[in-house]
Amino acid sequence: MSSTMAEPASAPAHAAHTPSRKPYFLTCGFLLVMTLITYVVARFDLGPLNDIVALSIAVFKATAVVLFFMHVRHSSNLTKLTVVSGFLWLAFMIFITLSDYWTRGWLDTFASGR
Amino acid sequence: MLSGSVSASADTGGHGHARLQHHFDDLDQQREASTFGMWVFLCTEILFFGGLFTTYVVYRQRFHGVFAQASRDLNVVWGGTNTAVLICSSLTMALAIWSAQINRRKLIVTFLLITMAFGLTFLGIKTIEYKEKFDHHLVPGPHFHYVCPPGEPCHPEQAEVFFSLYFAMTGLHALHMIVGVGLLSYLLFPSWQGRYTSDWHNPLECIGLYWHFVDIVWIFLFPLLYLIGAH
Amino acid sequence: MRSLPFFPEEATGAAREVDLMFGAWLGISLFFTLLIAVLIVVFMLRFRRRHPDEVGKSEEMGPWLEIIWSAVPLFIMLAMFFWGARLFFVQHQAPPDAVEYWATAKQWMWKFEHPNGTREINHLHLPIGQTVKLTMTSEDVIHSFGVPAFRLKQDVNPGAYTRVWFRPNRVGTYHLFCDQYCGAEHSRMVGSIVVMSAEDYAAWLAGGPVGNQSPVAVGAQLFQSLACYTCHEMGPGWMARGPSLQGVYGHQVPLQGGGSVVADEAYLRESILLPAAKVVKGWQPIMPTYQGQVSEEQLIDLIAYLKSLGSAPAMGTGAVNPPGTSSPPNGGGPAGSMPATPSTPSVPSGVGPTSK
Amino acid sequence: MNITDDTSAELALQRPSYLHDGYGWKSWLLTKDHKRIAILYLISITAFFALGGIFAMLIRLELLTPEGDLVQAATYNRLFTMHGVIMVFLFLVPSIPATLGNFLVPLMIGAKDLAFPRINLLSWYIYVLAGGFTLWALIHGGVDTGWTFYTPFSTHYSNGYVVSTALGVFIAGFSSILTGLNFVVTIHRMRAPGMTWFRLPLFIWSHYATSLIMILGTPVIAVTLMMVAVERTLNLGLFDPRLGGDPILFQHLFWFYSHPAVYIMVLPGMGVISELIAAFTRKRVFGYTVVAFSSIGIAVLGFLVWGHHLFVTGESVYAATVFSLLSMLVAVPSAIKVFNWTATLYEGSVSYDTPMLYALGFIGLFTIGGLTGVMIATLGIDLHLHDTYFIIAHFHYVMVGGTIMAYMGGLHYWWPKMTGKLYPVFASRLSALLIFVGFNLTFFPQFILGYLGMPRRYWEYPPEFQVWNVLSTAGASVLGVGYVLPLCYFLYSLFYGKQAGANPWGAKGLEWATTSPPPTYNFDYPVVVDEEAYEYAPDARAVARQEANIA
Repeated sequence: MSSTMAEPASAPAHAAHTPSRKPYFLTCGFLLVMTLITYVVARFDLGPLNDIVALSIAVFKATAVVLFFMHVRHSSNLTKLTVVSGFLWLAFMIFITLSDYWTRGWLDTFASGR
Repeated sequence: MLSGSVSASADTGGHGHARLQHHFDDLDQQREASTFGMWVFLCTEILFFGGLFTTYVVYRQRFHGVFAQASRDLNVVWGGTNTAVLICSSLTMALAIWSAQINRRKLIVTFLLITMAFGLTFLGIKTIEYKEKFDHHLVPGPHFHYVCPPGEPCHPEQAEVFFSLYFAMTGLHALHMIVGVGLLSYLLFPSWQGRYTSDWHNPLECIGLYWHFVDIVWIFLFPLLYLIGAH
Repeated sequence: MRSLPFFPEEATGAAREVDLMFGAWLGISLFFTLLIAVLIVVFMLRFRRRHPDEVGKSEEMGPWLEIIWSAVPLFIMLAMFFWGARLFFVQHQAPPDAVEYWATAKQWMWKFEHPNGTREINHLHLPIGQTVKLTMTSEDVIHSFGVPAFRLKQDVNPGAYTRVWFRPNRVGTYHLFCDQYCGAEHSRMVGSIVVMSAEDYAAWLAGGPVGNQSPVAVGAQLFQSLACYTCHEMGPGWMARGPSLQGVYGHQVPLQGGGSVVADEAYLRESILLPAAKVVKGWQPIMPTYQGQVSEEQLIDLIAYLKSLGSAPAMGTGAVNPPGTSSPPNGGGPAGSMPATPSTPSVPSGVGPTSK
Repeated sequence: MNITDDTSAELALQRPSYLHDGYGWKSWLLTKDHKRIAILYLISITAFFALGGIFAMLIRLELLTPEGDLVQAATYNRLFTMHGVIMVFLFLVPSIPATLGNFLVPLMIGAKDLAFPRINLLSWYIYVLAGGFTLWALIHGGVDTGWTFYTPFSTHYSNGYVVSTALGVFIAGFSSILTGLNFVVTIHRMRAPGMTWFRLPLFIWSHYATSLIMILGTPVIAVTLMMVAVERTLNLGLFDPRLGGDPILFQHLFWFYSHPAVYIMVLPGMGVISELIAAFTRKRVFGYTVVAFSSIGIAVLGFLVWGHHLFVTGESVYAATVFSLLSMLVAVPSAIKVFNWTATLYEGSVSYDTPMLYALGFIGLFTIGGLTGVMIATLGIDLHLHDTYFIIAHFHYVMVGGTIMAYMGGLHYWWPKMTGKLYPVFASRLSALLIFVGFNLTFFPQFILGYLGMPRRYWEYPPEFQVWNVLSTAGASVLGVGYVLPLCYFLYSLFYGKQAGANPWGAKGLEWATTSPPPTYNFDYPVVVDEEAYEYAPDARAVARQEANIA
C-alpha cells in the first residue's frame, strides 16, 4: 500500500490489543459524574464563571468521548489531525465572527461630532 | 502496512475476502479508507452544527440576560435525563463494537438494540419537551407568547430568538438522532447473520463514530441551552 | 456628460485621495500585467518547440527567484494596505464640525431630513464646504447609500444606525445609488445629491418644500404628545418615576443589575422601543414599550431632541475606548447594529412580507 | 455491501475501454466507474452552463439600453439570480473537480477508482436532485434574492421561490462535500506504490486543497441556508431584525463558505494550468514544491478573509482592517503561482497546441483578476467599488477568465484520453482565440463602468453608462460563439474524430501511460511509480538524489 503522511500505527484500538471493556465503563462513569457536576455548578451564581465552567466541562466530556469511545487515543496521526482541524475551523468561524462583534464599539466612530 | 495488527489481514487480506471491494488492494486499505472517510464526514458535521453554534454564541453575547431567563423555561430534569440517556447509549454502542471484536454476534445485536432503545427514549423525551413548549406557546411564530417572570426585564422578542435557536439546534440534533437510529437498524440484520467479526466490522465502527458524534453535540447543547439560567 | 466617461467626477477631498490610490494601483497592475504578458510572448517565441521530440530543459534553480517574487508583491501590498486602511479610518471618523443630517431608507426611496427639519425624498441638497454627517437607518431590508462622486458607500441596515460623513467641495448634481440589492425596484432607488453654494442652499431652504420644523422641535413635541414628560420630568424636584434625561446623551449610564452603558443613539432607541432591556440603576422597569407607536423618522426626531438636552463633553477624535467601558455588554456598538428591536417596518403595499 | 469477487485483474489484459464496458442505460446510470461518473457530470454540467449562459445573454441584452425595455424589473432580478445560482453552485463549484477531477484523480495516482465509488455516484444523483430543485423554482417563477440570499430580503420580503432554491443549493452542497471527501480519502489512501506526496502531479495537490475547502466550508452554507429556509417557512427568528436579530450575522456565515468557495472554483483551475504548462513545455513546473504548497496556503488563508465582503455593512473597523490585511496575504501564493508558471516557459519546449493557448490566456486573465482583487481588498478603495460593476468584472476575470479558461483548456487536453478521439485543430484554436477576445471585450468595460459607479444588479442605469454596456454586450455575443464552437467540434469528434493514441501530446503522467480511453479500473498492469512528477528530462540534482537514495 502507499506510504502516507501519517505514521503507520493506524490500526483501530481493537486490532492493536486485546479488546477490553473497562475503558468504556470508566468513560461512561466519568461522563455521568461530569454531567452531575455541571448541573450542580450551574445551580450557583458564579457570574461569568458559570459559562466558563459549563463549557470547560463540556469540552472535557467531548474529549473523553473522542479519545475513548471513538478510539482516537489509538488512531493514526491523520485521524487526530482530522479531528483537530474540524474543531480548529469551528474556532476560526466563531472567533473571527465574534472579533467583529467585540470590536464594533471600539472606534467610537462619530464621537467627535457630538 | 499496518504494524502490530493481529487482525486477519494476513490470511484474508488478499483479494480473497468476501468483503473486499474490487478497487482496494486489501482489507486494511479498505478499512482505513472508510474509517478515515467517516472522520472527514464528521469534520463536515462539526462545521454543519458550527453555523448554529456561531449564531448561538453571537446572540448569547448580545441577549445575555434574556437567554438565561428564557432558558429557565426549559426542563432541566428532562434535559439532564436525556444527557444521561445519550451517554449510556454511547457506552452500549462502544460495547456493540467490542462484541464484534470478540466475535459474539448475539451480543452485537443485543447492544445495538439497547442503543436503539436509548436513542428512542431520547427522542421520546424530546417529543414530550416539544409538546410542553407547544402547549406553553413557546414555539416561535405568530402564536409565540412569552410570559416574562415578574419583576425582571422583559423581552419577548429576544426570548423568541432563544427559542428559535433552541428549536433549530435541538431539531437538527434530533434529526441526526433519527438518522442514527435508522442506521443502527440497518446494522441489525447483518449483525444477526454474523457478518461482523473481529476481521471486519467496519460499518459498525463507522456508524458508531457517527453515534458518538451526535452524543458530543448534545454534550454541548445541554449546558448551552438548559443550564445557563439554572442559578 | 462626456460620451465616453472613464472617471466619475470628484466632489470631495476623499474622492481625490481614492483616485490617487486607485491610480497607484493601476500603475502597479499595469506594470505586472505587462511584465507577465511580455515574458509570456517572449518565451513563447524564443523557446517554441523546434522539433516534435524536443523536451524542455529542467534545471532546479535556487530559491532566490521565488523569494523575490513573493517578497516584492508582499511589500507593495503592505504599503497599499496601510494607505487604504488610513483612509478607511479617516472615512469612519467625522470631523468635529460635522452637521448632522438623517436618512431613512425604504423600498424604494430615500427620505432625508435636514438639521432644520426640512424633509426631502430621493434628493439631498447640501451647501458646499459643509461637513455632513449622515445617520441612516432602514425601514425594511438592507439598502446601501452610495455616491460615486464622493467615492463613498455605506450599507443602511434595518434595526441599526450606520453613518457616513463627507464634505462636498464642488457644486453640482451627483448620482445617489442604492448599492445593495433591495428588491424589484432596486435600480430605481436612485436620487441625487445636489451640492449648492451656501447662498443657494439658504435660499433653497427658505423656499423649502415641507414645514420647516427642526428634528429637535418635532422631537420636543413628540416628547409632549407621547407624554414622556410625565415620568421623565426635566426639572428638579419633581417626583419622577423615571430617570431625568437631561444631558443623558453620551454619558455612561449605570444599569440595574450591574454594568453600565453609554447612552448613544442605539441605547436611546432601544430604551424607547424596548424599555426593559437595560434599566437604569435605581428605577423600576415600569415604562411601557413604544414599539409600533413611533415610526423610524419619529424616533430620529426624539433622539435628536434628547441629544439637544445637553450632552457629555466631546470625546477626543478617534478616542479608542477600552472595550469594557464603551461597548455595551451585549457587544453592540455605535457603528454596529443595535441590540434593540426596531419597530415593525411599515411595508409598502404590494410587496408585503411573504413569510407564509 | 457490494461484493465483488472478480479477482482476475491480471487475466483481463484485453479489457474493453470504460466506454465499451456495457452499453445500456443501466450501465451508465448505475455505474460505479469514476470515469463514467465524470462523463455523467460533464453532460449535466454542460447543460447547466448553457442554461446559465442563456440567462447571461438575456442580462446583457437588457443592459444594451439604459431603459428597462426588454424584460420587466422583476424578471431581470430573477434572471441575474438564476444566472448566479446556476453558475456558482451548479456549474463552477463542480465544474473541474467533478468532471476532470473525477476522471483524473484515480488515474493520476495510479488507483483503480476513487475510495468510495458508490458515494461518487450518489454525489452525482444528489447534484441532479439539487439541479431539479433549482429548476423547479425556476419553472414556477424563479427567485429574486440574488445568489447571495441576503436577509432580511430573502426571509421576509422576497416573493420568489427562495426555499426551493435554497434547498437546491443546500443539496448541491452535499454533492460537493461527498466529492471532496472522496478525493481526500483517495489521495491519502489509494496512491500507487512509489507515488509519494511529492511525486503527485500538481493537479492532485490543487484538488486536495480544494477538497479541504469543500469539506470544511460547504457545511456552513448548508446550515446557513437551512436557517434562512426555516426562518421563512417556520417563522423561527434567527436573523430577523424585528426581533433584534442581526442580518449581518447571516453575511458572516454566508461568506465563511462563499469566499473560500471562490478558491473551490479557481484552485482546480490552477491545478489544470500546472499540468498544461508542464505538458506543453515538456518541463517540470518551476518550483514544484512551492506551487504545491501554495495551493494549500491558498486553501487555509482563504478561510480567514471572508470579512472583506462586509467592508461597507457596518462591520467593525478593526475587523475590516485585519480582513483587508489577510486578503492581501492570500494574494501572495497566487502571485507565486503566476510567476512560477511564467518561469516554467523559460527554456521549455513550448508548443502552441490548443490547451496551451487556453493556459496562456488563463495566466493573463487571472493576473488581471487577481490584481483587481487586491485593489478592492484595499479598504479605502473598496468603499467606492463595493457592489459596483468593478466587483462583477473582477470576479468574472477570476471565474470565467480563470476557472472556465482552465476548464476548457483541461477538456481540450484530456479529451483524447476521455473519448479516445482527436478534435479539429484549427476550429479549436479559433475558439480559444474567440473566447479570449470575447471575454476581454465583455468584461473589461465593466471595470470602467464600476469605477464610474454603476451599481450591480441594476436593471436600468443612467444613460452616460451606455457606451460601455454596449461594448460589453457586443463582447458577450463573441464569447457566446466562442463557447458554442467547442460544443460543436467536440460532438463532431466523437463521431468523426481521428483515433487518439495513448499519449497524443507526448506528456508525462500516469494517465497517459494507460490506453485512451482507459479500461475499467484504469490500468491493465500493477502500477509502481519510480520517477518524479513531470520528469521529461531528469535534471542533475534529481539524478543525484536518486543515486543517493539507492546508495
